Amino acid sequence: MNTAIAEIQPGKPILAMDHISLSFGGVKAIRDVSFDIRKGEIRAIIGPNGAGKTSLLNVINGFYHPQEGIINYKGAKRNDMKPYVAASQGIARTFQNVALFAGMSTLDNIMSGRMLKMKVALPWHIIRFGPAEREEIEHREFVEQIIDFLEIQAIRRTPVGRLPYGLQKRVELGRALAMEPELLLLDEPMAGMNLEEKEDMSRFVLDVNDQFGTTIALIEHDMGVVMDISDRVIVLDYGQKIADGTPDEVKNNQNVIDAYLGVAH
Amino acid sequence: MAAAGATDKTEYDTFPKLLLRNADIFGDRPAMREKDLGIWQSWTWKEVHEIVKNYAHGLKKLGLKAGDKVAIVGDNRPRLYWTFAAVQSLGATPVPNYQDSVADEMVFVLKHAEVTFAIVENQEQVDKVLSVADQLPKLRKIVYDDDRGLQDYDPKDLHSFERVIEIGRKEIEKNPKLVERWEAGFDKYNGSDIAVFLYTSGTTGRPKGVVLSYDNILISARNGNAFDGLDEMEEVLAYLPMAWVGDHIFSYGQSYTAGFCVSCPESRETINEDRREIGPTYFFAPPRPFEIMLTQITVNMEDASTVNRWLYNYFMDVAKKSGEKILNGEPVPFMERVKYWLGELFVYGPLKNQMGFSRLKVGYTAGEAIGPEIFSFYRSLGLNLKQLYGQTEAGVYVTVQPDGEIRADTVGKPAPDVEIKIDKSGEVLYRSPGVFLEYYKNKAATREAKTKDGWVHSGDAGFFDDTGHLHVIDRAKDVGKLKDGTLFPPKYIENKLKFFPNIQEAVAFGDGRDFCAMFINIDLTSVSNWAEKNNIIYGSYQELAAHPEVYSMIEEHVREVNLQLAGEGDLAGAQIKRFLVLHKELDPDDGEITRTAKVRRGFVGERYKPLVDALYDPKNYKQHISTEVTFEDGRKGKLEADVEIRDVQSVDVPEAHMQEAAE
Amino acid sequence: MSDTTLKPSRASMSAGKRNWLVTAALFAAAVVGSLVVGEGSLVYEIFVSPFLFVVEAPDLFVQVIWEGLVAGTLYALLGLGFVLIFKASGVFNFAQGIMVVFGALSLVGFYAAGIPAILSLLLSIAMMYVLAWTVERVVLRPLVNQDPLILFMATIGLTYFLIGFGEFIFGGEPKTMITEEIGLPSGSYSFDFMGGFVSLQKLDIAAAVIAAILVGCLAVFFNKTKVGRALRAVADDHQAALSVGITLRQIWVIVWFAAGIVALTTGIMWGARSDVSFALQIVALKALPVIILGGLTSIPGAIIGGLIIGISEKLAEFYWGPLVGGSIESWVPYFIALGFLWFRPQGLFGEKIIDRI
Amino acid sequence: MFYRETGQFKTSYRTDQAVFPIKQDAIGIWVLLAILFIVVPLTFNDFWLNSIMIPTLIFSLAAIGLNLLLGYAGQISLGTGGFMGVGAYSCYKLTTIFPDVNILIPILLSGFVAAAVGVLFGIPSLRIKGFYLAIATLASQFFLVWAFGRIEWLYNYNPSGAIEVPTRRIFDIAVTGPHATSMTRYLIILSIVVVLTWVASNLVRGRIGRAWMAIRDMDIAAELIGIKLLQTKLTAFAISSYYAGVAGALMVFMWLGAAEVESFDINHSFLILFMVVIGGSGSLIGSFMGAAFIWVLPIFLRSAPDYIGLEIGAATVEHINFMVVGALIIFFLIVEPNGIARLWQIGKEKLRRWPFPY
Repeated sequence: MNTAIAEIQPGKPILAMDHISLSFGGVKAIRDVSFDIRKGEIRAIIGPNGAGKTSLLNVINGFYHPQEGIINYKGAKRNDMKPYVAASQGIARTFQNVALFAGMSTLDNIMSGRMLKMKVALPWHIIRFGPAEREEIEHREFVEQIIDFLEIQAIRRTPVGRLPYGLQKRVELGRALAMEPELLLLDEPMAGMNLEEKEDMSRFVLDVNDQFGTTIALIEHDMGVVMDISDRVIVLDYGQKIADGTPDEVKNNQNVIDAYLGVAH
Repeated sequence: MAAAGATDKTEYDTFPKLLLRNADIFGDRPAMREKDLGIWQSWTWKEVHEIVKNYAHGLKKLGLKAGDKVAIVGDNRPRLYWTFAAVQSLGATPVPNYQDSVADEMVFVLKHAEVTFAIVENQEQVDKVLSVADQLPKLRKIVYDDDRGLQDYDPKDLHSFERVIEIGRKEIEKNPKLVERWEAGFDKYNGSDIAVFLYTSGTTGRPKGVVLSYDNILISARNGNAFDGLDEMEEVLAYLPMAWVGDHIFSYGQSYTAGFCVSCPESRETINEDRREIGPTYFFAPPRPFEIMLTQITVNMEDASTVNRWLYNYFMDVAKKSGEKILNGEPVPFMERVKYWLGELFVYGPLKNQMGFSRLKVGYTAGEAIGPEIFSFYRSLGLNLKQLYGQTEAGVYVTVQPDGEIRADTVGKPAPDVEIKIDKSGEVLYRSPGVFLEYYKNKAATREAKTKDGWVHSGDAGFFDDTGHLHVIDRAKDVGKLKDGTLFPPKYIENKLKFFPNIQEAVAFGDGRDFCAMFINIDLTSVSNWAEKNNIIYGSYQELAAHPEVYSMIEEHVREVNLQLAGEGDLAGAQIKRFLVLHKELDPDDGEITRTAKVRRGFVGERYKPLVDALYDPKNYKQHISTEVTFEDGRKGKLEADVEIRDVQSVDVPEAHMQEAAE
Repeated sequence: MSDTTLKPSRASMSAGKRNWLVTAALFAAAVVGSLVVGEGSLVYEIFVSPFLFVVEAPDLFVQVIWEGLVAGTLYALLGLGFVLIFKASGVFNFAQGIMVVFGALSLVGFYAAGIPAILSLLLSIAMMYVLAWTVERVVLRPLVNQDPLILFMATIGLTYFLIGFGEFIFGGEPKTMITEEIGLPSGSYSFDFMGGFVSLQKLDIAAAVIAAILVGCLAVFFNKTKVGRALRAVADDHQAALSVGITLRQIWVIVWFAAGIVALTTGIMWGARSDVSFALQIVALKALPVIILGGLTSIPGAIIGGLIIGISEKLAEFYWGPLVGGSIESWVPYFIALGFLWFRPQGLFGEKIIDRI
Repeated sequence: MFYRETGQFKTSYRTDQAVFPIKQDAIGIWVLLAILFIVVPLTFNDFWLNSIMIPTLIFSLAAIGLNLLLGYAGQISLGTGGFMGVGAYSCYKLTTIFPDVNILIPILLSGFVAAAVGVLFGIPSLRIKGFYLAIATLASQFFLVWAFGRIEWLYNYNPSGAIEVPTRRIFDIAVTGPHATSMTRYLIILSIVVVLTWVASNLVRGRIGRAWMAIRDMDIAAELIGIKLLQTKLTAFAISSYYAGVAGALMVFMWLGAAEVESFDINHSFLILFMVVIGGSGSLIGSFMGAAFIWVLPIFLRSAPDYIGLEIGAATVEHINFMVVGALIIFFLIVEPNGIARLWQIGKEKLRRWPFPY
């Protein structure tokens, strides 16, 4: 189904949200939000708690379906895109509170990110030899590149359940990268990290962006980090967009300052 | 195959020639391995030859000419080892640098050696070199191994290894003749030509560029192979700094002469795991790693199950009793052998397995004196660990311990082809095929160190005992005298202290003073462990170091050393009267110790002058000190502390003798 | 809000609607079809004749409904036991069935040992308390915070143990419930009804009444008393429970005791209708479809579920069973439950299942 | 302690991903196979083969089946007994329809019928989770048992309502029915079990296994990395039921020789469930250990009184047996909720780290 979609040129919008509204029963989580994400940029989504940031990501990767508005992804209308489709269309995702497969090793977790790329059919897996094994190895090589990239060789075989939080976040990023996403959604990738870990993670995010040219949309609370690494920032408050622009523009925007008054960060 | 080393001396007298030979006779045997992407990527001699060929042509195309100097900076990576061969194949000279030296340390070497190319491991090193590029007018090109994070760099004079290889391949495709010409070029050089510059980290002053010829290295290497019967079947883990002569001989020289495979670890964190996987048959390390391993074993065994602890203690006693004897082939009662065999099954075998030494044929320790009990611990496990005494200027080997004549307190007998004499001042002089040509661009120093007839001043004081074994006491110039004229070998005394697991470093003062006094650095691992057991609470290294309990423990050690000294005739007068425990670890980043962990005594004395004075001020028992420290990320900061000073009453000689009698 | 997320109900509901339509359409089609196809055909047998039969013999229909109602009450009681425990301790108590048997057996046992009926009754209640206490001490406490599956397995283990234990003490052979002795009525009312007649066992009426009373008491207990509210609280928030000043352990003992009493009652009723044997323990599995139908955590759910299952299974058995050789009671309830679950995966009254990311 | 892993380094992913990457393990498994294939048949008597080895193997197979579903894909099922039944009955029908086909073929084919039924009853798993699903699977259990009893065609209208296994020969050696020696049957079962276990390990080590574990550990995340939930779950149900089916067929044809409805009732489902949980869910070795434990324990208990010369009535022994098994299960769940396999693994790690603590 990827074939149906036009290749987007860098700088052109890969995703456009047009007057999106989402509500659960009565609660309005997102109100008439419009913005776009350009191919190759790092786009930050910030805002006080409960501003609807996570809901927005959930809309983008098809976990929710907005009641109103149009989502245009890679030049096609994708309002009722199911998560599975979103994944196969190159949208990968990490989660605010890590959503790894606790029972599996670091290696297996990242391997599972290759799921969509693995095509060999069941019968071959029954007798592993041949295609199944070849495919396995081919993808193992790719995954090892990621492990190398994220510098987590030492924990390759460790069940992720036993890893400290910071490393789990890294593994989760690894799993997302394994999907070779065109659009990477990061939900508070640095939440609960110490300074050093944050620096590492920012480095990885930047490296991902300029080494693989991956488009990145991230939610982050640490303003310092956001201002440092993102190209454009959109600010949400109570489900509404109150500002959108370069870090500097946003920083000096009155609405933003008001919204953040009293919000501890 | 061990012969492969000795026989063809004349024929294959340079590395490029050896590479051809190996590709020919060991063609499909592994030459190099590296744990990368989760598995041990391997290259046969054929493949290495192929790569080096393209690599060399690539470098040539980029403008590398005979006589050029090429800096090599990075952890042990196959591609950096191949750089040696490639560079040498073009008649240029490789100049390896210590990978973790900071930019301004490095710049001296690069400038002094007038390097035109720098082949480095990764972004970190590239940045270092670029940061000082303006001081290096001759530097033309930088080649890097790992392209991580280097995409946005200006590519003009910056090339990835792959690209160089690619260029080389294209060149050869365009004109296959080049290869013949390249190989023909090898014959322009022979054993007497310059092979490499190795800069000595130098305990004092600026590093000196030791110029070694092919013969220096290859003959030493061959002698080494023959001496320990090494052949192409050996497994070796390359993890010591490439700039250090030891690694150059063991991982490069001996590998090329004997034809064995060298393996590079995946990362610094995984070295232990990697050593376990490879299971080296030939291993070399300064005492420190052995000390660390032993400490880890002790720590581990402390929280092991009662059964295992019992087994461990029981069988380690057995090993103490007969382990070394068995290894030295001395007669041992049958029952002892049985016990030892059981021990091998339950303890020694597993321990060796944990350390990755199950397959070890021979291991060496050098560079520093090793603690006797550490040394015999490994020996008693059945590991053929030996000491050797060597120097960069000697192409390593000066003395080695032959099998069956291993003792902790000597450095062994003169190595093959090495002559040794001791001059009246007690300094050790040697002469051998391994002896270096000169110090690069430093005639004066060369003249100082090397006599016209080829004898080299080792700068170490030592003596031969009646078994013909050499004892090295100390740096000759360091051996001083106390005011009252008693002989004062600081290093000798320091080492005696450092043999205690709780003491990491010790610095002795006393030359030209009334008595001997000590700075002491505690060993964090074992002391913190000791603290835990004696439930001593502490917040930081500084707190722990200053803790009275710790002081008392250290004082005990010092007293024991005094006891030993009292037993050693002249040295009895050099007993330690006062000591203090330093509030910070001596750190190469602060220039207090060298990269190879040798104390810069003079520098330390200067840096901590207030403390030294305090030591010799009998009324002073607490001295304030503030020192500037460099953090890992290069930032600087101040460290304040009040350091306690303690007296130790010395042992008078008769008592010592009684003690000995009692033992 | 930002970390817990409800799948937008819209999607599932619409799916639900669609399913309904399909079913309805099928049904209509079938009826039409049957009229076309006419007598004797399978379609006819399934979709027409049973309904005709209902019209022909309404009295039988009422009788069947009543039977279903009674069975339903017992199922409801069984279900109640499960729900009580699941709600308060998250344990899926497979042992509820054997507790029923155990209760009944001990009652009969005590009486057989020459203890007056009423005293025996009290003793058996005490017995249930001992059981509850022991279970908490020996099984639940060591397994606290374990995976639900583990706890479930533990209760199966408990079942095995109680079976062995019960047989060891009381012997394996069936016993008769001491119906009169504990003052349960016998005989039956029967009255004419639209040309036929319907007969209602007094015992069954009593059963229904007692069940009703029991449920009433529980309702009062849960809504009016402090402990009861704590029990309700503990289901969703342990802290809340503790704030009322009861420890989890006490709560567990209480719910298991309550479940024990329910089990005892069930045992008596059931024993009175057939007799007291370990076979009951298998019959008790019937409670499972009841509670998933009602929703594992809802008491009203258990009751209504019980009645639905009871009536529908009897109807199915009576009107459609013969078509396929009868005794379809054994599985029909599960399929009915499945049918409901398909549209409400959390059961009729269960709390909505929340997907967290 | 006897592990010497020094020098065992991997130069290819193939060797790195082997089932037994550690040399000692690989050797161990071959030794074990040698014992099972050679030593056991030569030394064990009929009682041991018939009442211990054969049933243990068969139940292990069923346990592996359930383990794939429960331990790997995280879908609870209480219907294993029923699926074993499907295997047995379909095998029975197949042999009646094709009397001359090599008996092994219908045995292996019957698994597919079970798989089909499994998929059918697996469909609810799309919408129903946890205990709700567990109970939903009971629907299959009860319906199937009912069907076995009511649909006479299934047991060839045999008045007794039971299915009896005809004698079938391979190369003139009786492999089923009264004339088949226990050794022949043991060897055949063992071979089948070994092969299917190998297959299972292949599955769980690859893409399929990871997909299963992904939905087990966190199904939403699984969906978001592009795993199709329904497809994956149904695959799990199908394969799991295949194993159960074959196990059922083997049980009737190679062990019991005849079977009635009761052989597949809910108690069997629970028995297998025990084997999985006690053995260790999510572990193939565990399935064997669990099966052995749950099956051998009662046998041991029954014979225990005689050993110590106690005179106890058969019935009483049975009751005590029940109590002990029940108690032991609880005890086990308390000491090691992750099952024997976990203990095994810990022990192994201890040996690897020896003499250091693990």
